[in-house]
Amino acid sequence: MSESARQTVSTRATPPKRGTRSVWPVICLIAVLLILSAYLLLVVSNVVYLTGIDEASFSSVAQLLKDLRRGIHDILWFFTSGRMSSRFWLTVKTASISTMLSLLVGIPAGYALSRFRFPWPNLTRTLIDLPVMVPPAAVGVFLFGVMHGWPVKPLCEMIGISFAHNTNGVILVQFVVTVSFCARLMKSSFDGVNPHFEQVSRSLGASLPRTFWKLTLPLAKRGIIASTIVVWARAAAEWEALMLFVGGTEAETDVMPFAVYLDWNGGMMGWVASYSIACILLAVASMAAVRIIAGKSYLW
Amino acid sequence: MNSSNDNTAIGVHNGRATGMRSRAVIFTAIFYFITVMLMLAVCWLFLSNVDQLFPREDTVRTEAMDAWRSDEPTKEFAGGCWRFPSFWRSVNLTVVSATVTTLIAAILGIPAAYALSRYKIPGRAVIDVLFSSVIVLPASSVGLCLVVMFQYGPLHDILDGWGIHVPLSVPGIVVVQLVLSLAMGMSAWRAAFDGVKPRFEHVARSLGASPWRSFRTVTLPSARAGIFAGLILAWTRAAAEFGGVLTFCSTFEQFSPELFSPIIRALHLHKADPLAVNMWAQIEYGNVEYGFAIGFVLVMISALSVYVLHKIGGKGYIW
Amino acid sequence: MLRALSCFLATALMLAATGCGDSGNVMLFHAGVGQRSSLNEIKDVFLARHPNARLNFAYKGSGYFIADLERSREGDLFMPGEEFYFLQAVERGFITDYDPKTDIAAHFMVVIATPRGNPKNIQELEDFAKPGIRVGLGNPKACAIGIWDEKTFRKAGIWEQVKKNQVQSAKCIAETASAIQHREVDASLIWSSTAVLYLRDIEIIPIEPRYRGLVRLPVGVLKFSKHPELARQLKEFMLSEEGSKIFRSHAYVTDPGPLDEQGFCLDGGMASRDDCKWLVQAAKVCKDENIPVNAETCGHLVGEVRRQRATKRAGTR
Amino acid sequence: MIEIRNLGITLGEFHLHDVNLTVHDGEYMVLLGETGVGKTVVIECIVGIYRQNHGSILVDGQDVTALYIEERNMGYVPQDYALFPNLTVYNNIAYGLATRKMPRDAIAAKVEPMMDLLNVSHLRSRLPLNLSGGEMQRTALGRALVTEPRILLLDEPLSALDENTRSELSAELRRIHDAVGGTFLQVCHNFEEASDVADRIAILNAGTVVQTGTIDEILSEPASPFVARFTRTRNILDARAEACSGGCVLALGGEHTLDCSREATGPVTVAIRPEKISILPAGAAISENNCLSGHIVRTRLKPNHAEITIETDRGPTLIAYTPRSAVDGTLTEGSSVCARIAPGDIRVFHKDAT
Repeated sequence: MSESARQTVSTRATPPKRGTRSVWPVICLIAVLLILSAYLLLVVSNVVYLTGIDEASFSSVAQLLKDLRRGIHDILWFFTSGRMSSRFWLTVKTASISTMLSLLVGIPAGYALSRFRFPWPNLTRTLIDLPVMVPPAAVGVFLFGVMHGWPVKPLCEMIGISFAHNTNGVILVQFVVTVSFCARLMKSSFDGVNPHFEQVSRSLGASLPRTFWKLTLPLAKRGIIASTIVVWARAAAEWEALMLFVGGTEAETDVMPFAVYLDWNGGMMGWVASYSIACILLAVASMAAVRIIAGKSYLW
Repeated sequence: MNSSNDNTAIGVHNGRATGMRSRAVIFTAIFYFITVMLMLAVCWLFLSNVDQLFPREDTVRTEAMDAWRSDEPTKEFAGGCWRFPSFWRSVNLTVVSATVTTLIAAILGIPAAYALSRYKIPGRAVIDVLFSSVIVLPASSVGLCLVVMFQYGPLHDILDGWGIHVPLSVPGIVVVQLVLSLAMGMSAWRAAFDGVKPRFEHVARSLGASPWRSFRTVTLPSARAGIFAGLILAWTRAAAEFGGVLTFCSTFEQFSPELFSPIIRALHLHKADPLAVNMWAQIEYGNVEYGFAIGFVLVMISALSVYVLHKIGGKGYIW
Repeated sequence: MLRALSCFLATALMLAATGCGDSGNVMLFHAGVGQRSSLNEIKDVFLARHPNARLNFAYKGSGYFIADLERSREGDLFMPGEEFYFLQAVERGFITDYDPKTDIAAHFMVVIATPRGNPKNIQELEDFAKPGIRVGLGNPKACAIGIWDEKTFRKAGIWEQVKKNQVQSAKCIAETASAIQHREVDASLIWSSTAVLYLRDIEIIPIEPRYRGLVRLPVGVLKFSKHPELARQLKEFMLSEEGSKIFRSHAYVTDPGPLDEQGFCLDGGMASRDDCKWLVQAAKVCKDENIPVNAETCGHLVGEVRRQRATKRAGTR
Repeated sequence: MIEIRNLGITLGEFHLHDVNLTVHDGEYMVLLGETGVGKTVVIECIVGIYRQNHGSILVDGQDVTALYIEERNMGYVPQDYALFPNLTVYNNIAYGLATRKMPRDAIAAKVEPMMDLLNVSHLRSRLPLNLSGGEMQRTALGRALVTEPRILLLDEPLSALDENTRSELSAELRRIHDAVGGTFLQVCHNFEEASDVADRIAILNAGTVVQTGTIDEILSEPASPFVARFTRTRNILDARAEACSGGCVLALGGEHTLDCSREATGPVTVAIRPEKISILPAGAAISENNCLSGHIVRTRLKPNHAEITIETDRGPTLIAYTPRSAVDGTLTEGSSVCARIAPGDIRVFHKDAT
């Protein structure tokens, strides 16, 4: 054996030809470029549309400059108007409130899901993740059914709260759409904290609640903050369920993504494009913030 | 003396321990309670609407309105939706378009996710942020961007020259669905490839395998669960798409078949709305039971996909 | 960390609490999505006089209302985009005091709309039947324009041919109009009051008088109204001279002249002639920066044109 | 022959500079260094995972720097073996041949003897997930060897194993090397492990190769105090040297002096291997030269020898190894002894050398 092996080594198989360099890496990079350029085209065409520059603008340099100046003026006009800022603040307000409500439920639920045992784990997990995957439009329809059915409707009437066609309804929709998403993200954040820390803390005499407040929460801080931002961004992007459950009232329920749809229906494309750009900026900014705060994390 | 000391020590300890124990029990109980309430609320949201599937006794019916609904009566369970071709056309369109979307997303997204996971691409963090931001982008905004992209500027001129109208068409549905399902799929594929150590590929290549071969024979099988998870996520997102289709494709029931390409006619994709849009449309038409029935179909699709996702243990980045 | 979190949550609860207790004087107005801009102005004027009142809108496609009202039994006023849907509500007993003679707030006029520049050179109804024209139609099950599409083309005797050209089945008037705006279809029928929102981006062609539909827009107080007195005042305001003026400035027709029982013009379009003229004129002025905007060039639509001329992309309120 | 010339690479905080290394055909070379010194990076440069910033890697005189990993034909066994989890043992070993598009029976004809050689034939259809450490290692070896690579690069192949398996497997590695007659370059951080298998050893420190040679050369002539320490020279002492004929005299503190056959002057560092110290009864100091008198402070029995710590009178503490059989009543703790060191067994380094 050793002799034959020795011989095979000396008569080495020729190494693979140099021509076999694969195009695979090139394909991969092309795919990235393709998606990236499509995405940028998507966003840039929106901005260009808002400026109002079209083929006619390229007839002469003077015309182009004139249209550019006009476009910049228009963009400033849209973005500095009270209509924009009121929608923006409405979005910020409703998304913040619903995010906070989501946190109130999501943090304990996330911790419980991460640390406690539940019977029928597959069913439990599916239940928690279901509203994340169900189309928001269906959530809107189902919310319509729940809110107009027994016992919610008589109860609301008794307390004197209305959720139809007003800001409360917006907050409710955003809360319903984001709460399990929030619990999901919080579970991931708490999963990132090694339970050994908690065991050591409790062996040193700290009670479970104290361990949670003083150790687990600070350790999971980055994850929690990042999750909060994502939940906020998701709440601020909600509109399909709004459209099916709340309906649009000026300055009351038309948060920016919804205003995009409403103004779209009113033909006010200038506003549509402006809101849309604002929504994109909001989404990118929140994702960038998350990236800076938390690096990467798993959702599932 | 010694023994009394011991006793107090034990006594104090016991007292503290009981206090701590009760605190721990209360804490645990509260957290359990909140979680169980959340689950019950989810159950309530979906299950309490089962009664919407039954026609209501107190619903006032008028002849004029029922005349409009004549082809889709609502006097039976779930509006009798299963008897209507429009329902099955909807299912067909959703399944076919979501599958086509998922295929395109996979062809584009898997290599892209692999590149982002493995290669040093300048500005990778920025690209990551851009791609993940699609997940929190409102669909209305996406729909508008698509309309502007396809109806204005050079792209429109080129496509118009070829006689292609993307909005208001079946391919338009795929385009809309692609945006979000690509982002969702890539989040899972990124995670899948990040989970496979590059060392496997180095070894494979040191054995003479080309990058493609090492990807195909080593990385891809190892990342199988994640790839499937991404496909499921992408498919479910595509099937659930509503807002984008509404703004970009409007709806196109009742079209004359001559306007469609033979492929689309052969697959019976014309004359239908995607399920999510059809749900809304049926409620607009006043067929509430029918609409809720479609809603339940969508919920069941989602539940199934979430369940399978957990079953195969796929992971996905959210950011 | 703990403190910050509790502060955060406390603020949340406070904000949520303040957001909740305000169902005092809020009225809910179910209105067709096509009436949005005019009703917003009505709301502003009305609320200026009734500072304690508040008014929320639920804009939808007309077909949705019956389903919504059936399930929710909520709301104070009702104004769908067609009398047909209104009569549904009357028939179901949601509105008890409808008087077809007096309760019509305004009329929509059906007009032909084409993309800017009219690339397929649509001039009259018959052009819709030409092969190769991409026609957008409404879905009659969901919205009023769908009903009028069918009525109008049937009267013109070209319904079957037009159906062959259909590429869109819109669920509300706005879908039809924005398809025109973005050149997704070549021609559609839309309301005059919708067309006026798109002056910069579409061409408006009046329909010849015998096929020109004028759509009655009734308004009524719902029987389950929680603020019937206030709602009645708002309805009165909309029916008053002042209300009519606001509607007219949004290109509604307030004086339709004699109509047949289907809603088409009878007098050769004499009464709505001016409305047609100013609509076409306004579309022209809005696109041409060199023409001054005043009552001589745009008639009663001067406000609308001015708003749209402010920016290149329509920024009407 | 694999030659590495002036290889330099910077990876973040980490630098390698001027690494020179020559591996002759059929040689078993071990690259030795402390953890984190960059041994793995050298291996990965040779494999082609990293591209060096400067310098070159020559195979039979031909520069392979521009070649991709798959074109270099280097066998690579990473530390965790990286057995493809989706392939059976047989398919793992056959992988490299399959990529060369060899016919099925030709692959079998190569894989079967290789599996026999490595004693993994009975595992052929098992997946790597449930293999033991040794089985995984042999499979990984087989996978790399069956393609007849120019050189086999082993990255710490034994570090993840327990002590017993390790010594068995190093014998196994040596057996395989001798059986296939290939060229091996192994990386490890343990001198004993290296001495089990290596023909020659290269020692890497502070980003460069500090000494290359056979075990004997390195043991007897360490190039620096670092090498001496690294090769288990337990006695590293400070001293002053004064030149004299045939070498020097070292002053070790107290009244102790030692003759040394190497030339040096001034402050020096002295390295004495523990097994070179012979322990004599206390009185011997007078009759023998190069003797340091003192007493035993500790005696520890090790598997192969006894480690005896001697505190010399007002001088340095020495550690000496003697055969276990030599440990009797006289070598108990506290007893006075003499430590004798032959002049030729003392290595001296200048003070500033490291």
